[in-house]
Amino acid sequence: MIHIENFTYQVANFKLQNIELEIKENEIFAFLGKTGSGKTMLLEAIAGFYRGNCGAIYISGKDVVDIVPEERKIGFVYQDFGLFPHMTVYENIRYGLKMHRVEKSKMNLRISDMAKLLGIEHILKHYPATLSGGERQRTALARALVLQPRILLMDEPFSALDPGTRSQMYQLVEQIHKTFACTILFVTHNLYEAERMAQRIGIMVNGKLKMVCNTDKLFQNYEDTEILEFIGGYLNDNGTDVSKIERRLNADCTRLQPDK
Amino acid sequence: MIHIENFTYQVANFKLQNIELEIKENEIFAFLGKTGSGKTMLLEAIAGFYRGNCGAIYISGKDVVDIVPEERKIGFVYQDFGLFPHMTVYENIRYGLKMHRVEKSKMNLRISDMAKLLGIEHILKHYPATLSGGERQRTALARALVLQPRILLMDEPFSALDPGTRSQMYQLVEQIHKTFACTILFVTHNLYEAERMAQRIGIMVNGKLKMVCNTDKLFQNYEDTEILEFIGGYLNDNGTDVSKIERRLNADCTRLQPDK
Amino acid sequence: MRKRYLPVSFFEIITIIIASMVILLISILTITIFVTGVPYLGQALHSKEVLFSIKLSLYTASVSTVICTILAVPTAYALTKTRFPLCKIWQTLLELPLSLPYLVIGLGLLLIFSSKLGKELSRAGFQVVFSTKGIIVAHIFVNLPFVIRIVKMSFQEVDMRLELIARMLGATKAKCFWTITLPLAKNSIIGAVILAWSRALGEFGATLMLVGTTRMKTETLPASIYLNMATGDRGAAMASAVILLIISVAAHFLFHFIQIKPEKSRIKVV
Amino acid sequence: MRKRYLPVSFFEIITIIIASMVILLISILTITIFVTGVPYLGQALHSKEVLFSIKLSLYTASVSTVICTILAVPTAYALTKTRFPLCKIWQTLLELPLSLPYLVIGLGLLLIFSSKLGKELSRAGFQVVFSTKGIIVAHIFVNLPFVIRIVKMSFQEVDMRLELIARMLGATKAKCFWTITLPLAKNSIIGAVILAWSRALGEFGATLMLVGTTRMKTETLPASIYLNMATGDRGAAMASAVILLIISVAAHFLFHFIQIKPEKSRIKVV
Amino acid sequence: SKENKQTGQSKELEGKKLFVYCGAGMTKPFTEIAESFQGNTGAVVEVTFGNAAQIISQITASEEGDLFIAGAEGELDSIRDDYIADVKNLVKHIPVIAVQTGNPKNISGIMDLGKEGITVVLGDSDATPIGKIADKALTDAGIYEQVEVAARTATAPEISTALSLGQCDAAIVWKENAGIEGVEVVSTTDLDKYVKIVPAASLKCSKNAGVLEEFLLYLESDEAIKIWENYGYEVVE
Ligand SMILES: Nc1ncnc2c1ncn2[C@@H]1O[C@H](COP(=O)(O)OP(=O)(O)OP(=O)(O)O)[C@@H](O)[C@H]1O
Ligand SMILES: Nc1ncnc2c1ncn2[C@@H]1O[C@H](COP(=O)(O)OP(=O)(O)OP(=O)(O)O)[C@@H](O)[C@H]1O
Ligand code: MOO
Ligand SMILES: [Mg+2]
Ligand SMILES: [Mg+2]
Repeated sequence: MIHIENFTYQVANFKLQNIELEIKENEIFAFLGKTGSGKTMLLEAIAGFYRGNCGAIYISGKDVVDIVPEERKIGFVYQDFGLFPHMTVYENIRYGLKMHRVEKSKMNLRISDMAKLLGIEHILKHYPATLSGGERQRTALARALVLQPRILLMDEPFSALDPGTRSQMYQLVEQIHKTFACTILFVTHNLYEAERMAQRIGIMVNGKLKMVCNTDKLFQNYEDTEILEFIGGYLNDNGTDVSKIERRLNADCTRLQPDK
Repeated sequence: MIHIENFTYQVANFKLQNIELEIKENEIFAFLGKTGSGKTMLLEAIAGFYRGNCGAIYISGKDVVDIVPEERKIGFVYQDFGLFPHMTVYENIRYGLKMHRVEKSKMNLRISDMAKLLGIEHILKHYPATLSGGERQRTALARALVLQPRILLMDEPFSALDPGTRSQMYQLVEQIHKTFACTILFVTHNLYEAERMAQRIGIMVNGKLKMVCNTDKLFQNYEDTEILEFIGGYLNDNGTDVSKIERRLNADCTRLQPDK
Repeated sequence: MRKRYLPVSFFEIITIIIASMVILLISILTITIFVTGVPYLGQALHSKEVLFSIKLSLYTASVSTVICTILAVPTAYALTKTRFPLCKIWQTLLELPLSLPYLVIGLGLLLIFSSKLGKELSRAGFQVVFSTKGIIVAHIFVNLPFVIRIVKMSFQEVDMRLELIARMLGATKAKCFWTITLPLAKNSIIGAVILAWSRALGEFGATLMLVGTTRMKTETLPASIYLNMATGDRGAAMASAVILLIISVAAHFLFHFIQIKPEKSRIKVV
Repeated sequence: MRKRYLPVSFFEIITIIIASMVILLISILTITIFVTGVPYLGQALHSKEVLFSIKLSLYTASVSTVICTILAVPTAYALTKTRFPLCKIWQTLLELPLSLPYLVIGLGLLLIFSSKLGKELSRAGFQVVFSTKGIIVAHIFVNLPFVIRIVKMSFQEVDMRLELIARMLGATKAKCFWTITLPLAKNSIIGAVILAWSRALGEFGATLMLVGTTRMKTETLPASIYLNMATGDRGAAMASAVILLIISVAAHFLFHFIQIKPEKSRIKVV
Repeated sequence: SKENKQTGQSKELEGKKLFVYCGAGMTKPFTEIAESFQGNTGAVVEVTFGNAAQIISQITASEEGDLFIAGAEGELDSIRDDYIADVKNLVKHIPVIAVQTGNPKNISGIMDLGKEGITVVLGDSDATPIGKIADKALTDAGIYEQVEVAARTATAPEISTALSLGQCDAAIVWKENAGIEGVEVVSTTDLDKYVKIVPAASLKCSKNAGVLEEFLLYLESDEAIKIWENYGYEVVE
């Protein structure tokens, strides 16, 4: 489906270096990596925003930069949302549907369904400038998901959400993945999120895709000191697991079950 | 230090309702709450951006909206960073120092120290538009921290960072808190973060400050169903602790210690 | 909400003083014109000639503004958003007429439309010299460089990323233009259009040269003012000027309703 | 980087065609003026009178543009960023002169400066009528409404939140203006200044009325053009017009260096 | 007899057109003349008014039009050879010394213009005939050097506007320009020898010879002369 072939792209001091990756149809793939390691840039490159200095990125065999943007059929959830400031939440979500000439009644149905699933029905008439961080993020998600794209690229798509809302989003994305059979690539800083959603994980270090492995094999290969250091970040500064509290929470209150 | 007295503020359909809170000098306080529950708005209100429909917010005994902004001496890390687009990272950080007429040599020292601590020395000359999400967030942090404000308000200040960088930030903020004795209020979706940093935690639900308690007493009081539901979000959808992986990680590789 | 009385800063006071001064200055000008013109207004409004020139002015200014906008917007788009070659040079070229006296623009147009080509055009039915069409042509040449510049600048300010995002959502370049670029540049464009229309209403030098001032045929309001002044009829001239001012006020209120306010930010600056 | 040849869309082609047409139209105008004027250029540049009027035009246009900017920026600030009362009404009032023929503005000014007050001013040494100062005054009144409008619009576009953030970081209103509002509105303001300067260079109607055209005293380039046209010396007139065009080109290149490009976005639109 | 002639030819001129340039100062009389000719004959007379600079440029650039009614013979100089077929004298164009109403500075003749403290406004000596006349008159009077010229203007009406607003003490203007509020004419014969003639110049580019001929005849008719006289012009003997 997506085939990245020795892709290199340099801008200023930063360089995406010799990226090689093969994403299968219908796969879910997570990128992890330190801040500034080039995750967003790689995702943008896959969306065809950059023409590499060498190498190329193929989608279904075609170099992505040679497809005009409107025909790439890639859904993109931007890290900073990229909402249209002059349109309401409703109009933002409707935008892609309108561009694809979806029939009006069908369109409204899909929008209201999506808004319900994402819990943003009450703000459909608001403008992006008045939204809270999490509301913006969900609007950006809705705008991408409502089109049911073949390929979905999501850049830290749940970072502004509380854990409760977040786990609803996991279910939603999984459901969409199952129903519409799309390929999903996403960036996250949350290991749980990566393991929960993805089949494979890639770790970016300094513009290089240092390691790609199946989610369940993530902790079996530690030769590389850079990866070691990165994974080490998931421990707290005493070297103990950051999730102390969550563990205790789980022990203290097993009676706490979410509503459904 | 900060005294919120029956503060109510309504905008469109949303209402911050009868907020009562007393923050002691030098305290660290964390706000938790579902997305859209009014955390950002409350923080903004404390910074004096809104005059309440009734009630008021006092800082050292003075109604905050009656102090001109430049004299509030509040550091604010905005959820969407609010960097000045026409200034480089360096100039963004320098801005507050310049406004406070800090001596030039001292200024440069403080900026370079801060940049080193936040790991953004290599991008000091870049403009915000070219930064990665985490770099933006750290620039926003640096801009607020470099002034050593009396009161520091931070809105999800570490959300775009990987856990490694994040725990460095914890140490940094703690160090600043210790050295310069400031009062810190911050919003987070991360329970570990809240417990690690804060002495007290407040939970926002639908514009109301539903519960305020000491961090260690967070799991002892569950009468309220709304709080119950919110805390429940920290479990995954099978009702088990979201931190499964982190725990395994800890078990699997105790040899993984961060460098220092 | 309660009113607040934060101290007004020294800086603000200075700007307010300067603003008041400027307002006073310009008020004096308009008031002078009003005072001189109003006594003759009734008489002017009963004159068939004045009524004709009001209609002609409104018609030509509106038509020329529409044409000007229709030409300027695509031109600005081509210069800012497509791979048009030699952009810089064309941009400079387009702005050159801005510094020409309108008289010279009028003379230039007169020369062009009196050339062989112009005479061919005239024979083909597109008569410009000494005809109503000429007024529109003159207005267009006077306003075009100016509208192109403002529209170009507003297009440059539109965030390219939003346009790319729209493209990724399935918008063709054309759709992207209509739904993203244009709406985001809208306020500036409306501003430019109002300015162009106002300028066209008061334009005089170029028109006079290209079409002359034939009564009841090519006599716009400014032309009528000119003739009245030439015959020493200052009152009547100023009455026509007052009519221009009244039209202007009316147009302002009209445009005020069209111009949708920019989306409010969450925060009201203190 | 390799060049790419993505298909150019139909929409783009249309805009490019219209742009080419507009460029052609305006080129014809400037070329006509060039062709008519260039043969007389050498002669013009040797004439003491022409050299005088070049100097006078450059001087008055520059001074008036500076004053205009100094007045317009604070006025626009007061109208958009302070709690100035009755804003809407003042804004309309300030824009009224836009639709007045320059001739009327000139006459209005002549009336004002011939009033008791004006004569007092004149006695106090501030002589406007028939003097070089009058040229500057005329330019200011012609350009002020127009510059205020553009600057006002650019201030309105500046994100209030950034201003508030600057205030929270310790900036007074004044500092905030200099470091945030002004730099962010800079490009529009520079644009307005260029336009005003160009307009001042070519302005004629108001000046004519207020200061006359006394040779070697109040003879600006446009006035010189007019006088030459009256004596049937079209060549000499057009030579002066060519000089205006050359000054304009030079100024464009100069401004081009001042105008710093907007910060690049990460993404280059495909 | 003339009337007969006109009614006789009215059918012939119906639908024919004449295009006339006329100095803006003569707008009122000439509009009336054109209208009455139109009423009499049915020919459409389009008159475009303007100042000298504009009209001369229009004639030379467009090479269109039939007739040019100029403020003075002098205005024809620059186009006489190339564009003018024939010139016919119409009425006198009378220069006068004008002062502020009430004549506060007691100016009684041209010699007073040279006095200390008297400021005058004149037309441009090249671009306007009235300016040329003023220069000549002042030179002839031997006071050209003494006269304090506050300003020169590019068009005739500007001069009397400046005078009426008290921006100078005296001016040399056309008589028809002096009829505005705040201005009065000094009764003196000093400028009599500078009286000019308003010429009607037929243009070589005219394509309406027939109508033009009729119109030139009409300009000499009693009816036309009456109109001129109503506006203060004097007929050439
Ligand atoms: N146009 C540019 N000019 C200069 N530097 C750039 C540009 N674009 C990207 N960079 C740099 O490239 C690096 C990688 O950026 P990228 O946004 O891909 O990081 P990231 O992995 O997404 O980080 P984060 O987790 O913080 O979002 C950053 O250091 C950024 O500053
Ligand atoms: N000006 C406004 N107009 C309309 N609604 C507003 C406005 N300002 C805030 N709101 C609404 O108020 C609610 C609270 O917003 P706030 O930003 O405080 O949420 P939050 O708790 O910070 O959420 P998040 O965690 O998503 O950032 C949101 O639903 C938002 O849409
Ligand atoms: O041609 Mo005139 O009569 O000097 O205005
Ligand atoms: Mg990123
Ligand atoms: Mg928030």
